[in-house]
This record gives sequence, C-alpha cells and structure tokens, in this order.
Amino acid sequence: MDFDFTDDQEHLRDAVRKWVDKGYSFERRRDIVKAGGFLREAYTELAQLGLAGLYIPEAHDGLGMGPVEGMVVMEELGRGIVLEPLVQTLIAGGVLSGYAPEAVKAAWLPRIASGEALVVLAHQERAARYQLDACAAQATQAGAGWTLSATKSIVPVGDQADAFIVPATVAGKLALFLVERSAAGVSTRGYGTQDGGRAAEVTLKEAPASLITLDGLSALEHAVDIGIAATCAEGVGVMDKTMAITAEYLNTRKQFGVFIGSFQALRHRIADMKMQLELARSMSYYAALKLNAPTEERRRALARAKYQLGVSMRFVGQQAVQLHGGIGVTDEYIVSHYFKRLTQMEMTFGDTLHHLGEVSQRMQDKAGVFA
Amino acid sequence: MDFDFTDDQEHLRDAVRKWVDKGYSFERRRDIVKAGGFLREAYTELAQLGLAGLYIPEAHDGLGMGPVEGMVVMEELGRGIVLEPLVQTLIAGGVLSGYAPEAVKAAWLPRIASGEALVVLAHQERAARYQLDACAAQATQAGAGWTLSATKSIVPVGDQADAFIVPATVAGKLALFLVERSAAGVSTRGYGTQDGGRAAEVTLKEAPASLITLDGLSALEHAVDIGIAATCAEGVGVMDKTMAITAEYLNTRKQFGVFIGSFQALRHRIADMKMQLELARSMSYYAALKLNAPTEERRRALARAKYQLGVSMRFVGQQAVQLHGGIGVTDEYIVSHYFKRLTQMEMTFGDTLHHLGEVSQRMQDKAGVFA
Amino acid sequence: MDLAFTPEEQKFREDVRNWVHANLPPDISQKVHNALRLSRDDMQRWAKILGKKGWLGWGWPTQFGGPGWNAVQKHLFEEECALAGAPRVVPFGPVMVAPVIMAFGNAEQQKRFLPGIASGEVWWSQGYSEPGSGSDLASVKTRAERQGDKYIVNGQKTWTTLGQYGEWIFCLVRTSTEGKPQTGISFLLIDMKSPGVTVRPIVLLDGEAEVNEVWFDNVEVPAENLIGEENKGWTYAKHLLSHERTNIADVNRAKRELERLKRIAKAEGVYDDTRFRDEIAKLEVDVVALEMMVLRVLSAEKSGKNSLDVAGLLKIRGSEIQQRYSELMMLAAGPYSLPLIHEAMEAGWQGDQALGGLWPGGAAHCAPLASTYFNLRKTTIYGGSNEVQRNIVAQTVLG
Amino acid sequence: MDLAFTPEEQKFREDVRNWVHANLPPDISQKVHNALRLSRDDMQRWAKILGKKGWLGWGWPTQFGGPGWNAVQKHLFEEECALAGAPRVVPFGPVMVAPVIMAFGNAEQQKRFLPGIASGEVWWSQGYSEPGSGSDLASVKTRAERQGDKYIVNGQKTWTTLGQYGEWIFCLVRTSTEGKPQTGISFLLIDMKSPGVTVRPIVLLDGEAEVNEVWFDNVEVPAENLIGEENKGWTYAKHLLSHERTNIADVNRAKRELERLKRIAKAEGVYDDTRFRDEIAKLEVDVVALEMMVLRVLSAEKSGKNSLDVAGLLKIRGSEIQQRYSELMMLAAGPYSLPLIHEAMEAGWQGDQALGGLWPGGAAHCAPLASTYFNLRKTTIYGGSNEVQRNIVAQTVLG
Repeated sequence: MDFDFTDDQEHLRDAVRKWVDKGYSFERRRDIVKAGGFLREAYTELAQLGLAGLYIPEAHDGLGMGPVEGMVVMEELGRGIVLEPLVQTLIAGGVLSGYAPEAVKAAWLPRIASGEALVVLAHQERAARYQLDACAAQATQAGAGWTLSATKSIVPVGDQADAFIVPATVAGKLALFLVERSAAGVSTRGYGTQDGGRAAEVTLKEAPASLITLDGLSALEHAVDIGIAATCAEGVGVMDKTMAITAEYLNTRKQFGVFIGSFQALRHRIADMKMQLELARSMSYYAALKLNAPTEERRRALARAKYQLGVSMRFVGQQAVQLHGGIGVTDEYIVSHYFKRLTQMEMTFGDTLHHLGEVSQRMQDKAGVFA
Repeated sequence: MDFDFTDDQEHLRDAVRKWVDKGYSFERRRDIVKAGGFLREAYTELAQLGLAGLYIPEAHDGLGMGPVEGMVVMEELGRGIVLEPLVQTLIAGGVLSGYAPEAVKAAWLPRIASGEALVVLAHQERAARYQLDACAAQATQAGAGWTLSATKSIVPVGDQADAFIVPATVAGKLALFLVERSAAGVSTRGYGTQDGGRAAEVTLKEAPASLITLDGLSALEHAVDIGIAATCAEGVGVMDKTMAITAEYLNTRKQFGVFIGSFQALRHRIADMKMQLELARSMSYYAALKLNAPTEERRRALARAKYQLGVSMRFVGQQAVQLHGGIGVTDEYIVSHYFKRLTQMEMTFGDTLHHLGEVSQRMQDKAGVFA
Repeated sequence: MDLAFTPEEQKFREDVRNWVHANLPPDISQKVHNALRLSRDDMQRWAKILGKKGWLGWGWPTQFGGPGWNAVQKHLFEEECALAGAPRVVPFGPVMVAPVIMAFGNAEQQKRFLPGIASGEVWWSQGYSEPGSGSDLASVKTRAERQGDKYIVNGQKTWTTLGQYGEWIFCLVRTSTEGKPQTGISFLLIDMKSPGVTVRPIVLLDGEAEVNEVWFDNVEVPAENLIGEENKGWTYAKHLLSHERTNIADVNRAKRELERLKRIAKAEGVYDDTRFRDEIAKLEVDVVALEMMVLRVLSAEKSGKNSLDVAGLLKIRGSEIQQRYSELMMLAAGPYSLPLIHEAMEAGWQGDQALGGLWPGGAAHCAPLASTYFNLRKTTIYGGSNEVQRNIVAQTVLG
Repeated sequence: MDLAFTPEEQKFREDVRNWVHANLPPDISQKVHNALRLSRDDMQRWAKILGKKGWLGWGWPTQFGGPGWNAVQKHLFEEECALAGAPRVVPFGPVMVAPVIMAFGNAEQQKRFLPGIASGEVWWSQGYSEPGSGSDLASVKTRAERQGDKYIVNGQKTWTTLGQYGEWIFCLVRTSTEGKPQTGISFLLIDMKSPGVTVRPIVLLDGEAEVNEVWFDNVEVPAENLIGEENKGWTYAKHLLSHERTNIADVNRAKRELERLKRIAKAEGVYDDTRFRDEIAKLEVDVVALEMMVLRVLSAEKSGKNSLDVAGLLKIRGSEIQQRYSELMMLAAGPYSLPLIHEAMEAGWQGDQALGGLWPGGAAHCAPLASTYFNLRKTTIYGGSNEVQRNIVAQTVLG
C-alpha cells in the first residue's frame, strides 16, 4: 500500500505541466475553440512528449506505461482544460494492444504512438444512451475482410481522426472493428461541443473494416473503463485548477468593504468543494489502481469512481460559478470554461445516475476498497 | 383561492394553544412519558375541548368540522409535542362516519366524540412495511357477525384504546372491521415508543368483530390519508416550535465571545430550516385542502405532501440538534424531544422514500397544484 | 380556506386564456415551448399586442391606464401567459421603471414616459449594477454632475439585460459623496441615443450576449429627467424592489418547463427509468410546494390579512427549481446535449441535410438543453444572490 | 503507487486477525455486531486481553512497552479489531493521556501511570469540556490553585464520556488568568476517588447515560500530578489533538456497519428495492472514498512524503457516514424501529414470551436501530463540531 509517485512519474508530471503552462495558454485554447475545437498541431505536441504512446508497448514504439502514469498525465491536461482528446488515444492504445491481432497492432500502434494516426472510439448510438451492449450497427464478413454499416454520434474529433474503433454486431454478438476515416462509405459531420471541443456524427455505409476482436463487449467495456479512469484523473485536474481560481478570486474580490473570502458561508462552501475534490482524487487513485484488476472487480471499481467524480464535478463546477457571481457566467472569464468542461465530463462514459445504477447492481455483501 | 382562517378557526386555534401552553407543560409531558407514554386524563381534556368529535357529524354529537379545522388543531398539538394520539381519533371519526353502517356509527361515534371511547387504527403487519394492500389478517363470517385472526404491530396506545379499526381479508379482498379491546381473543402488549409515546402489539385470535366496510382498501387508504394530513399539520407545529427554540438558543448562547447566532454559516442554516418549514407548511395546507378531493387526486396530493414533510422534518430536526451542539443531544433539554418526535413522524403513514415512489408512480403529464 | 379559485376568478382566467390563445402568434409560442432563440422582434411583437389590449402594464392601476387587477388576477394573467408559451415580458419598462415614475415622477414625466411603456413602443433598460458592485448595489460610482439644467453623467453600468436593444435606461447615479453611500444616489432616466453612451455586449458562458456593459462618457441628461428629488434615488429603488414579489419565484414558467421536461424524458426513453423518474417526481413536489407558497402570498395580499415575509424564500427556491429542471433536461438527453449547434437554436431548423436530417439522432429538442442549463446558472446570482437572500431570511428569523 | 499491501503487511494483518479471532470473547463480538449494550465489564475484559498481549497501547513506541508499529500497521490492527467486532478501545488512557505522559511527563510519572494504562487496569477519563465551552476549549474555567505541594481544584467538567467508570481523569485547569486564555492552562492528573469529586451521569436523547458531569469541590491534587510545566497545558493538549488523525474517520467501523446495514436491509425486504438499495450504494461509494482518503494519509505517514492535511475532511466525512448508516438502518426497519424496548438492547433477549416471542415481528435486530441513530447525532458535534472543522478546512484553502 503506497500512494507515492516515483521520480519518473514526477518527471512525467512536470513535463506535461510545463507544456500546459507554457504551450497551452488560455489564449491559445480560445483560438482553438474558435477554429473548431481541435488543433492537430497541439495534438502532435502532446505526441512529441511521448503521451500518445503511453499505453502502447515499447515493442510497438510506445512507452509501455500504466494507469498511474495515465492518471498523472490526464490530471495535468485537466488543469489546462486541454481540448485535444488524449483520453481517446489512451483508449486506442490500451484496446488495440490488448485485443487486436498482431497485424492490426503492427499497422497502427507505432503510428498512434508517434501521433501520426489519431484513433478514436465511435460507439455512441442514438438509442443506446450509456448502455454498452445496445448496438444497432451491423458488420458483414466480405471475403477476408468485413464491412460495417453504422451511425455513430458524438464521436470525439470524428471528422479529423484518422480511424475509428467501432462496435458492431456479428450474429447478434458485439465485435469491435477498426475503420479508417478515408475508407469508402465513411462520411462525417463535425461540430463544436459544449466544452469548446469537437465531435462528429459518423456514418458508415458498407465501409471496409478490420476486425479487432469478436469478444467486442469485453473489449468495449475495457475501452470505456480506460476512458473512465482517464476522465476521473482529468476531472481531478480540472477541479484542482477550478478550486485554485475560485480561492484566488475570493481572496481578491471585495464586497461590502471586505474580501468575500472572509464570509463564513462562502468559506464553508469552499470547505465543501475541497471535500468533493479530495474524495474525487481518492477515487481517481482507486480507478487507476483497479484498472488492471479482473473484469468484475474492475467494472465495479470504475463505476464507483465515476459516480463519485460525477457528484464532485457537478458540485465543484456549479459552486465555482456561484462563488464568482456575475463574472462566473461570462465567456471572458476563465472559470466558466472549467465549469463547462466539468459538465461535459459528467456525461461522458456514463453519467452519475447511470453509474449509481451500476454500483447498486454490482453491490456485494462485503464493503470497502478491497471488497 | 383563499388561505385565510375564519374567526371560528382562529378561536379554535387559540383554545387548543391555550390548553397546550397551560395544560401540557413539558414537565407534565415528561411525567406522562415516564408513566408509559399516554395519559387518559389528558386525552379526556382534549375531548372536553371538543377535539375528539372534530370529524364526527353533529348528528352523532360531534362538531362536524373539516380538514382545515383538523389542520389547525394538529398544528397546535404539534407545538406541544402532545403524546395523546388525536390523529387516531380524527381517523376513527372520519372513517366510521364515511364508511360504517348506521348501527356502528350510532354505537361508537357519540362515545368517540365525548372521549369515552378511544378508537385507533391497527393495520401494521410485519411483512407489509408501508403497503396498505399487504394484509395477512383473516376475517371469517360467523353467523350474523365476524371473527378476526390477526397480528398487528405498533398500534398507537394499543393496550389502552377501547377498540381497533382492523383491516383483514375476506375472500382475498381487504375489508375493515371494528374490534373491541375487551373482546374475547384479544391480547395486547404495550411499550413505549421512541418519541415518548405508547404503542402495542395486538393479537387477535378469532376475536368477534363488527364489519365497517367490505370496500376495505378504499376505507383504509382514506384512513391513512386522514392520518397523513393530520401528521403533516402536526409536523408543521413541531417544526415551528423547534425553529423557535433553536432561534432563541442561537440568540442566547455565546461562544468565542459572541452570540453563535451571529455566525453566517449558522444563519444560513437557519434560513435553510425556515425554507423547509415554509415548504412544509405550504404542503400541509395542500394536504388539508385536497383531503376531500376524488380518490386519485387525493392520494396523489397526500403522497406529495408527506414526501415534503418527510424531507422537511428530517432536515429541521437534525439541524436543530446540530445547532444546539452538545446540549441538543441531552434528554434534559427540550429540543431532543422535538427531534425524536419528528423522526418518528417521518416513519408514520409511509416514509419519505415510500412516498417518493407514490409520487413517481402517480405522476401525470400536467404539473402543479391543480394538476 | 379554499384552494379553488372563485367563480369570478375562474371566469377571469378563462377570458385571459381565450384572449391569449387568440392573440399569441404561434411562431413565437413554438419557440418558447422549445427554448429556441427569441429575436428582438419576437419580444416586441408580443409586447405591442399586449400593449394594444392594455395589458402590457398588467400590474398598473386604472388611473394610469392599467387594468387595476388585484394580486390574484395578476397571477392568473401571468400564469396563462406562461403556460401558453408567451415570452416573458421584458420587465424594465412596465414592471420596474413605470411604478417608480407613477409613485415619484411628476405629472409631466408620467405623461411623457408612461404611454410609450404601456404600448411597448419604447424599450427600457436597467442601469443598476456596476463593475464590482455585485450584491452591494449602494456602491454606485457612476457620477452625475449638475451643470445648469443638465446632468453630466460619467461611469459604467454592467449586466444590463438586453441593453443592446435599449432606447431608454433608468440609472442609479451618484450625485453626492457625503454621508452614507445610500444617501447620495439619484434616479435618472437617460436616452440611450445620447452622445457618449456606448453599449458593449457581454458574451455569456452559453455563447449568447444577453447582457451588456453600458458606458457613459460625458453624457448630457436634461435635469427634467431626474425622478423625484436629488439624492433620494435609493429610496425609490428600494420601493421598486419591494414590488418584486411572487413573480420572482417564476412558478408559472416552472410548471410549463416541468411539463416540457416530462416530454423530453419520454422522448429520450428515461421517463420510465425509476432513477430518472424519481428525480422528476422530486422536482414535481418542489414545484407544487413553491406554487402553494406563492398562492399563500397572493391570498394574503388579496385579503390584507396574515401578510407573509417570504420573498427571500421565493427567490431562492424559484431559482433552484429553474436550475434543476434545466439540469434534468440536459441529463435526460445526456450525450446528445453535448453538440453545440448554434443554428439548431433557431426555429425551423431542419437538421443536417447532408446527413439526411439525422442530427444528432434527429432530435432537435436536444439542441438548446445544455445552453439553457448554462444560462440559468445566473438565476442564483442575480437579483440579490441566494447567499444574500439567505442573509435576509435569517434576519427575519433571528433578528 | 500500489493499492495492495506489501506481503509483510499482509502477513502482519493475518497474524493480528488470527490472534483477534482466538482471543476476542464471542459474547462481546456478538454484542458489537448487533449494536447491543456493552457493560463496563465487556469493555474492560477486552482491554485487559489486549493489555496482556501488549497491544492495548498499540500506538506506543517500544521504549514504553508498545509494539512500535508504523502508521499502516496501526491501521491494520484497528481494522482487524473493528471488523471482528471488538469494542472500540476507550481511548482516554492508551490513546490520549499516555502520549502526553510519554512526551511531557517526567520519568517518575511515566513509571507510575503508564503500566496501569497499558494493562487496562486503570480506567481513565477526559476532563476538557466545560459547561458552555463547546468548541471553544481554551475557555477553561476550572481553577487549580497552588498551595504548597498541592493544587486545590474547583470547577466543573462536562461531556465526560463513560466518566461514571473513571478512576483517573486528566484535566485542563486554569492556573493563571493572565495573558491570552490559552496561556494560563495546566495539564493535571486527578484521582477520581479524591474527596470533592462528584460524577453525575447525563442522560442523552437515546435514554442512555454515556457522558457525565464531573464536579471538583476543593479537590486536593498533589503537585507531582502536574504534567510538564504550569501554564503550558494548552501546548500539550494540542500535541495530543495532532495525534488524532485517521482514526477520527472511523472507516473500519463504517465498513463493518455497512455490511450490517446490508444484512438488515435484506432481513427487512428492502435490499432489492431500487430506491432503498440506491441509498446503500451511495453510502458504499462514500465509504470506499473515505477509505481511500485514509489510505492516502497512511501512505504519506509511512513514507514521509507528500504529507496530507485532511484531518478536518476525515472528521467531517467520517461522522456524516456514521450518521447515514445508522439512519438507513433505522429507515430499513421503518415502523419496527419505533418501539423503545430497553431490555431488547441486552444480549440474549428472547422477545416477549407472553406473545410467543413475536415481538416486534420477532426481529431483535430492530431494537437498537433508532437509539443508535439518535446516539450518533453527537458525531458531528463532538471533537470539534463539523462547523468548526469546515472553518479549519477553509483555512487550508483560503488562508
């Protein structure tokens, strides 16, 4: 039992933090939002730091690191509310490494690690909500390969990614495929998202696809759990910075002749926010440390973590705006962007009520971290 | 649309308040608790004020009054956390007047109105929780009459009441009966309850019974709704006094050299308590004014009211203790008794989660008071 | 005590309902019912329709051309408008400045300004808040110096709702720095077309520009535009605030939006999910309780008995409910509330033709949900933040 | 970073577990697992068993006869005891006064007092709170006047937990009224059998007498019972408070009680009710998050890196969780938690024979639920109320 970070992990954190502070100013971010919500150049910078290869084995030119390093990185990106979706790259690295045939690995992993290829998960369907096993997309075997027909929504940077990881049914069972955006039958329609980022509707009409695995539900659940752990860490980073911004504001802003940070009711609110932050941080650790556990244990833990994060992110985001007062609801001031990011993250990979259901369903007689 | 009380209603309120203030001091109440939780003499005093006949028609020697008068009275009794269960008498008066055959009415209503007979509802069964249609008790026709076999729990002053209103099944359908405590086959075991009051387990073994109605579920639901409305009003009274006690404490008690009522965090807590009190008062009005509405509308409204009261009573009770600090958890100081009363009332006639379920199930497309 | 409205009140409600249904343009109510973007024209069209009927100043006494309704009638009128999907009347003219002009303005001012307000011809804005003032409204810094028969105004107002459309603005200005901050404030009406007035929209977190900054740079204002006496403006402003009562709770809109929430939950397939449905059920109780509280206040106003001091509670609860229904609507749509498609917030948007209209998932009702949620975060901040309201409520309990 | 305990730690846990299972009397653990009433004898029996093993002072360094465990080992020991259903060790001797005697007492005092504490022979009480002091502990009024080689103590302490059993009491007493309130306080050990000491139980809202008032009426205390220097008692008391860390969260008990809650919910038929089950699920997450927070603190203590200042958060959350599980247990039983049957809180109670044991409904587990709920309202009040804790937490964020 040990929650200290190694020196290597601390160096990794420093490197990412430095890039965020120096390379991803709020002004640059604002320009990226204006330009559509994604900047490939910024993504390439992340890849140059090695982050795109974090979950890719060294044999495939990655760093071969694990969930704790993923947590460290995502926390720092969260602090800067970085739009470029590294969480997707962690998912792609993890899922392809874990489930894809060797040929697919060899073809894609090195390119993902270098940043040359951006691969994202395209699983959301209109009727599915947060249920991973609800899937109308169909796959058909065509000679040695496969074709897919599907309509997937809210696919992160879907109109600029190079390939998609797509769940589709084969004989009633979920399988996972890789589809290139440039393939025949693929069309996309991109748009900005509420947090300033970018997503797209992706339509596949008999698009050629490579099979990743026929055990698609296991792989998809794993993919989403990687996403949850990363989102938890990112959420901690976003909240940590949100708290800092808010605390500074309370200690700067005067009303009725005194700093508003001297009002006890606001101080107690800050204490409640700090509580939510530290509970969330604790559960982010938990998510990272359970990400490689056996399936049932992993799913239970990740649901618990995302539930806590959902509660925390909503509270911290809303209260940060409230404590700022009027300036908190302006586009100009930074805190509203942190709030919007927190809001969007709550609805990513299952919202709070969804994960409450998961926790409730997966409950056991035993209690606690190790149960 | 008019929420003013008539002069008669105000006089009624004054009369009850005067009795509570002068006739039901905290010391007298403490003696009653010590002596077992019920004092017939005090109940008789209530009856002498006419309160036992509130819901009994004038033709049967009652006052023939309605839910608003019931609300006024229960609120005042709540203020004094009066242990003697007038709510049971309102139920008995309402149900017998509304559902019993003339002979039963003639035999019992005048005696109830005078206070000579105390009749209580005995419906709780071990497996039923708050479901009114779950009933293991059996009724058997025996000549012109009936006999009942049943085990009923937590019957208010069950070992001292004169008769019980008992639901039991006849050919799989719920019917309602009246059973005298002195009848053959009736045994009771009384005990104190958490709020200082009294209840009993009541066992019937082929006890002779008078039929009130074969439409027992309707009558029982009505009985419980009368109970809910009365409990809502009583809860408002208890909370109102709890708030007053707490406010006085905050304005008297000093810590760190100042009145603790000057701390903003505590002031905001008081504001939140006031909110809950006024929401509860509003819903108590609503309950009273919907008590004579058609069944479905009545049931929906009463569930909404009891849900709100449950939320409010829990919050106000807990916070009152919290704001008092150490003295709030002592038996000696009065506020803990108000807290315990509020706690018990939440679990009477369906708790908060139960009524949430009722509200949820009975929800319609339309919204608001008149929907 | 009676929950039902009197036959006269019911008749009144019916008359209002019939008139609103006959006169509210369907293209406008369609936007309101779906939280789509309302243009200046939409708002003013409805204001002028009301004005023509004599109902834009629905709270006005007959002596100034209003209908002279009592508290219950006003409420019924507001409720029928809200439920029918009428846009909220921009309150700065008919609800806010008009009562001040009636109470404290001179006959000349009443004759000059009230008709334009009553008809909906003139768009008024409010100039109270200043940068940094927040809930401390008495900290007015905008100066008005008397020079002959004019005031020269310099300073800045902010959070001026819909000020981009404003033609006139009523302002609290500082005419004296002596004594307590409250004593040196005056109430001035300013023509926004005057030289030196600059309006800059503030983009809010939902990307819309609902509020503005307004600068005054040596703006000349005729002294005849001063309401009442110099340095007594704070008294007038407080009088105005005391006029905001039950409408602060906005319970009529909450009822309409709760019904919309149920429609959205059904369309998104979560209405029959126990967990989600329970959240709606809780909100339902919240709305009923708020409505009962509003009705209690109205009854007390009508009869003059048992007056209730619950304005703070109404503000707190009303704003919390607004935030909650918008939150639940957004959560009902979940991921489908995440696309930010500005054009989808215009009426008549048909989806993305390139994708055969399938966008996102073909459900246009999703488009405004997150924006509305973001936008309504303001409700617990403006009009005296809920923290300030809690101070006020505590004062009523503890002294 | 690793969630798993090291093999050494796991071995340690196993050894403790085996020993506890072999030595904890089943009649005692049976009471603990069912929240039945514990007698003085129950508590002391267990204390002496621990004492004999050398584990009653489980936090003590080896030089004073303790096991010299690190933070993680202490936690594992506490967890195994809690999960096995051991009574909580009454902390006033081994956890509270002993560290002060070790740090600030002289060799004579250490020799005289520590053995009786370590063995569990001597029952210690705490004399900090006074009537009216509340969270303001420095407002000590109990006076100790030096007369030759004695102190004469006059005054009153209150909220003295289990003081009715106490043999010795450590007190904060006022030895000077000069300077700040904190500077005139001394730390004095008092034999409770001394003439002039009176103990009066305070009945709490659950009807039990868990705490006491203790009066001192010209009580003579040998000056050799003064710990450290006169007027420096506040420093020692603060030192002691800084020793209360993770145990303040009581997460081990919370785990045990959460499991009990699940058993009760099953027995009462609400475990499979979505609404009730969800409430348990939320609590489950709360407990896991609290446990993770505790483990983070332990890890930091073990390695000395990244020390965490979250004691206030642990207190707040731990107490809220205690209140919540007791609330849910009570709500699970619902009406059946309402009978107040004092005899049913004794082990071995067989129900009411007159009714064939059917009482209430035959479920003995219902009897203590409401009382426990009432009793645990204290947890957000004592040990520095949660409001005071929030002040402290805010201080760490805002300064």
